[in-house]
Amino acid sequence: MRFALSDEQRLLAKSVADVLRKHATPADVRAAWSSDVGSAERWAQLADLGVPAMLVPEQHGGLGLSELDMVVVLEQVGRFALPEPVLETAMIVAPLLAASSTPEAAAPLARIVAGEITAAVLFDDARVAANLHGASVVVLARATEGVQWFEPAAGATKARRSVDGARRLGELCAPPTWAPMVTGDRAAELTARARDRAALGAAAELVGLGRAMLDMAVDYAKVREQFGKPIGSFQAVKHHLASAHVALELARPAVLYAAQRTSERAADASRACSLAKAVASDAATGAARASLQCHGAIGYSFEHDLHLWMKRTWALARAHGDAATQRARVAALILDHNEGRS
Amino acid sequence: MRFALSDEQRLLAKSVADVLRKHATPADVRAAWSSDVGSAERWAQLADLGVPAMLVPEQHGGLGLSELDMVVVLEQVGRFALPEPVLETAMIVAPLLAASSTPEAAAPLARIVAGEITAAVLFDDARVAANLHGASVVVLARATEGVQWFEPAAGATKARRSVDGARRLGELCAPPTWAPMVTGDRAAELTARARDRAALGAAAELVGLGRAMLDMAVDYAKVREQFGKPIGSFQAVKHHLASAHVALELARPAVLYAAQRTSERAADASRACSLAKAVASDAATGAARASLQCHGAIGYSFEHDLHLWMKRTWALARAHGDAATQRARVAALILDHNEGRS
Amino acid sequence: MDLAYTAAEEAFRAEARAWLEANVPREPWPSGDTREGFALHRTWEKRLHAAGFAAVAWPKKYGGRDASLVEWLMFEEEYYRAGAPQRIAQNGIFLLAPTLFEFGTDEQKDRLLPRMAAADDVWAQAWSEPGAGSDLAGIRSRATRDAAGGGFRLSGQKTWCTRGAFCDWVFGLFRTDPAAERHKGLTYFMVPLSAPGVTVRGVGRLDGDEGFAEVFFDDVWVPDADVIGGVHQGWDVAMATTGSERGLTLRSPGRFTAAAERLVALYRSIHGQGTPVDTRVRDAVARAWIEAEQYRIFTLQTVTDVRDGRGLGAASSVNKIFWSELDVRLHETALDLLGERAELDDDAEAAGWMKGFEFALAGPIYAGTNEIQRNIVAERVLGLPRK
Amino acid sequence: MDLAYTAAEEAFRAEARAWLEANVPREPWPSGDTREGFALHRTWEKRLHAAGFAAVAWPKKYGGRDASLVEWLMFEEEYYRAGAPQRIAQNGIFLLAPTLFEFGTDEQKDRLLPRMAAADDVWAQAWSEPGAGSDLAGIRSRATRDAAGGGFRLSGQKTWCTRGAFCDWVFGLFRTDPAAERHKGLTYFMVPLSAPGVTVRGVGRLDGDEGFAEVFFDDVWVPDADVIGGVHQGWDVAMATTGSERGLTLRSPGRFTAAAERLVALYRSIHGQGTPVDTRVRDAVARAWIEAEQYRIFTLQTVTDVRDGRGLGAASSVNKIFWSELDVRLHETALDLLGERAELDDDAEAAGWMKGFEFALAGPIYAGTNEIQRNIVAERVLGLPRK
Repeated sequence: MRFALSDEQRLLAKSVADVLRKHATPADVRAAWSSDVGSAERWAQLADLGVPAMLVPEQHGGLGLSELDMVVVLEQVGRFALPEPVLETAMIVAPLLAASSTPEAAAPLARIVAGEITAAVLFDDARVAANLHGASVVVLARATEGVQWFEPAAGATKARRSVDGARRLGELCAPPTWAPMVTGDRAAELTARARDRAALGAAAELVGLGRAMLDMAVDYAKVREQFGKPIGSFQAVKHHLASAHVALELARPAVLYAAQRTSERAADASRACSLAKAVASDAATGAARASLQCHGAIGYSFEHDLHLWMKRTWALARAHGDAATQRARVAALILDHNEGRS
Repeated sequence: MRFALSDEQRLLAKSVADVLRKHATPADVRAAWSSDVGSAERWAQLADLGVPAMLVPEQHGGLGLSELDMVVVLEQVGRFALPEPVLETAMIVAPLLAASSTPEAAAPLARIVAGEITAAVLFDDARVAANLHGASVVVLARATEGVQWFEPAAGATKARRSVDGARRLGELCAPPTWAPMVTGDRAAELTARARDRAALGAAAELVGLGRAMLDMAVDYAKVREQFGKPIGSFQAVKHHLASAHVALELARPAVLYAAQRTSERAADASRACSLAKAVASDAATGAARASLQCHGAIGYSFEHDLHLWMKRTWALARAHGDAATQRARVAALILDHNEGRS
Repeated sequence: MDLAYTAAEEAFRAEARAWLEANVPREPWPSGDTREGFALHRTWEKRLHAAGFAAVAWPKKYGGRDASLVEWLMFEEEYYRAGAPQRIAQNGIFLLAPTLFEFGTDEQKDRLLPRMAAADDVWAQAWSEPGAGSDLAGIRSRATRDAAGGGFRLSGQKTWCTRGAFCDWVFGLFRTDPAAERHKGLTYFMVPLSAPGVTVRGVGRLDGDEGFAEVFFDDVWVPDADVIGGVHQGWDVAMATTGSERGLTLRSPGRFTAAAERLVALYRSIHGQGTPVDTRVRDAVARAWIEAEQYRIFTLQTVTDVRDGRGLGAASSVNKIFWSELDVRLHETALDLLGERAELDDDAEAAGWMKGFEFALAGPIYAGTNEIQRNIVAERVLGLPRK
Repeated sequence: MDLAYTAAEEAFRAEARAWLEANVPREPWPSGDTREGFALHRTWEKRLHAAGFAAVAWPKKYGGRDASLVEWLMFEEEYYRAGAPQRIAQNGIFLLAPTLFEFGTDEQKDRLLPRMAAADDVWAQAWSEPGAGSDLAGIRSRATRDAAGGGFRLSGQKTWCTRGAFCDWVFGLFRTDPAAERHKGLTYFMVPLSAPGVTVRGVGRLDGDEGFAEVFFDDVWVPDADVIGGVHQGWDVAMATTGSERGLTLRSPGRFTAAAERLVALYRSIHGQGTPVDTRVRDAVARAWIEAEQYRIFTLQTVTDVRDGRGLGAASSVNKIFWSELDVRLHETALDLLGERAELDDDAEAAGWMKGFEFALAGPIYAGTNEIQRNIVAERVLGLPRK
């Protein structure tokens, strides 16, 4: 038993952070609020790091890395509030295409691996998803009906506006003719695993977002003075931030654990992913709240970076199953199916 | 519109408090933990004040007072953690017997009014209730089947032990032959109103209990020193106690409002009683928690009075519908029956 | 205890309800915290004024209708129930006006209140400064006696002035005695934003509106007539306004009871007949509704206390803590009901709740953070030691 | 990352499980915090010792079996899963022993640890005093050099010694330098309760047991051999023990995961097939279960950190805040499931949960209140200013 990231994983996190620190500054995130398309340069930089290819097996030209490696990257994506669709393209769609083992998947997969395109996914009867308007490949993953992917024609999708202006949502207005590439049990399995990865990836981003918001609040509380001393010396501020820290400290291992169990295809993997999303959603929204409260009116301002992180948090906390939905999944597994702890 | 107690009601509260301060000291409450029977003297003193007769109309020899007057008394009952069954006898059973308008009710009612006996009630299919073992008259109030009262024979009831040693619970082991004195719609109505009064009365006691526990904590926090100053000067302690105060300050008017609406037979009376019980239960358990935390290890000790109040609170918060049950009642009324605010 | 209203009060409610039904715009307006929305909302203020509803509790001669406190609560209840527009005049009518009634001269009241009621002048607060916050004691903006006499010269910077970029006047504190410590040596000024030397800069905020402003004062001349209360007495005057801001007047229960009813409607629209009973969601909705109702009931008691001449004092902190936190929970519950829809900024219903949530998040911060309010409750109500 | 256990570890778990299955009493015992229960629990400690399970992580020569940290966690998990009796030896084995391993002399370890493992000596803590609390700095009990040499004379009073009325020895701090301030000038002593001059008085407590004691020291002679660490060095020594109390060792996740499984069983027994789905209750149960599982996972990380030689330091406060608060919520959820039954002291299942709740309520208080733990997290982990 060894519960720690490897040296390679720490290095990976650092490499990603180094790139994002330079190319995904708060000003860049803010710029994404007034841009209809993603940054091609940033996506190319992520592709240089191999990010879109991480979960693609080597026989498909990918890097053959694990969900744990991916989660290490997504935590940094959250930390810098990166607007690019890493979760959708690299975490959800690329491994789904690879696992489909169909000839039709080869072409879009190769383009994703090459960093040429990004992807989006619609689960079951959803119509709205991140990166849907603008993605070159869209996957319709329906547990009971099958899995299909297609290149959306012009006009097939339209943009939707999120409270997080850097989050490019799209709606599918003209679905393609239904012609699934995968059906039956295999489709159910691919969909279930893709859903688990979606929840897990969002959880990892949320941990990164939460930590970044807490760091902002701590820095602010050290310098901002009231009643003649730094507000960070008041017990109320200390306790708000300490509570946020505790929640994040307990959420992060849950995310790493779920990633490892997922990569092992362990029996409790799906439950662990739901658990991770539930606790990461709560920890990150709690950190947002504590950070805003400690920032006071300044955090409420559009000119302060906090709101960029906070709105991403609000969106991701609800995307791919909010905390209550994920707890209901855990409840079904522990209360109804008599699954013990692994 | 005038939302305030009358001078008479303030005087009534004071009279009850004066008696209880003398005859229901913490030592007296503690003594009730090791006694199988209630204090006849204390009951006589309450009868001298007219407490058992308060909700009995004058034509039945009672005082013809209102539920609001009764709630004023019950708040003091809670404040002093009085072990006697004022709630069961004076708030629930006496007015139920009076309202039944049956000749069979006259005798037990007269004895209650005279302060000779105490009473207990079992709603619907309940078997365990406060004061059941030892009460001279027991009411079975069943909404769909009818209302019946009887004098339990020896052996018909047995004592049950509560976490609050001063709370004498009993179980009905040998129910009498079912022969309801009131049936049909009238029984449903009597039962519903008795249940509302039960919830309301418990809520009033809880507000008194909560205030007493908060007062203890405030007194302690002023004198107990740590790190060289009174613990009440630490912001964490201040905020715990301030939050408890806010909850109690908002719960008390809800109780008074429900009492007044009940006395007016207003359309929203039943909902107001549920609301009052929900918020008073939460406010009192919150005050218990805050008080214990601020007392530290000393509050954990049997030698400290706090535990007498805390355990009564835990019991009453769950009796007659806990906060969640009462909120579910409110939910049914506002979400399903389309009842607007009055 | 008497929960009934008089016939006159009920008649007043009926009149207000009828007028609002006939006049409240059917379609939602753009936020009054944007430039175009502000202009539109000023026309609404003028319609309210024409009907005598701009400031119902004020004396008739200033543009009110001498309504009682109960009638004022009724009006607020009807106003929010009707979904009527945001009150851009609120800083003046609900914050400055109570201060003027208590500390203003007759000349000031006669000159300022009628124009305020008519929305000829719309007022902004100028409390915060870059280095000051909830305690206001760190105020560094200065006012010095004008050498020529008859007025002061103001210099410094104020921040977070709500809708300050579109308003006509601001009110706030300036330091008149630089040697005095913290809360002493401050004076309460009113300043037209058109005065020479005033620069206003709009700042965007969390909910996307640009209704915050920074206001810079560069040697701005203000006559003695625009000081409220005495020179160096600004702290006491401001406390009255702050008390008012977090007390009864700014947050009438109607705002929350109306939101609770909208929450019930949202629940019904999502959990219609035939959907399985979701007790978790029902519990959250009931809790939010109950808290709004609790605040309504609590306010009946507060109104009685005020009418009996028992001032609120530190108890107004209890008020502020409760409504600000219930408002956050209420909106959170709505967003939870909406689920993934909650983030959709182009879904009018969802966006309305999200904006409301963002606005609610300011509640525990502004008008003295809830941390400070809890200190006040602990120290002044419960009697715990300050240090 | 490697979540698998070695074959040796799995074999150890199997052995522990088998032994516990064969030996754990079927019927619940009276609480070890009562006099008769304590005696019974001492026999259990002796059986554990005979089987080599009294202190699995200790060296064999002291009565342990050199188990690794992972094996220790496994043992705890199995122990609580089996519903095995309360460990009355825990103050010695989990609190004092780590201190002795770090600061004790070989003579002390050889003399005290084997008797501790065998439950020949059962130990109580003597930390609190009437005027001292979480910070221990207010300690006024004194120890003065015995004029005859070779020892000290102790005077003063200690309170809230868990099971102190039934134990054989206590350990705690006494002030050896009265002129030194607060945390300085304290020395760590071990004292047999049979020593002349010691008076022990039992005190009842919230959960009805009388397992608290006040201990009075009246000129009690203690030899130099019963000082741990140097004279006046007691604070540093005590910090190691306090860290241990709130750190990894005292609260292994097995305790909470076992309680969470019992909660699941309680839910199933109440909400059987055919009852309507109650999502509110299911959400609360899932939340409690999730928190226990989170703590289990978190501890895997902690164990790895410890094994890699990264001490916990202030991070152990994170640990303590989390487990103490999850324990309260978990038991609250069980009591909510029980509803009116929760108060029944003669309903074994209900009373068990209620006792567990009362015990859990002590969690946020003892071993340094959670208020102090949050200060530690804020100051030492997040780097916020002390003053």
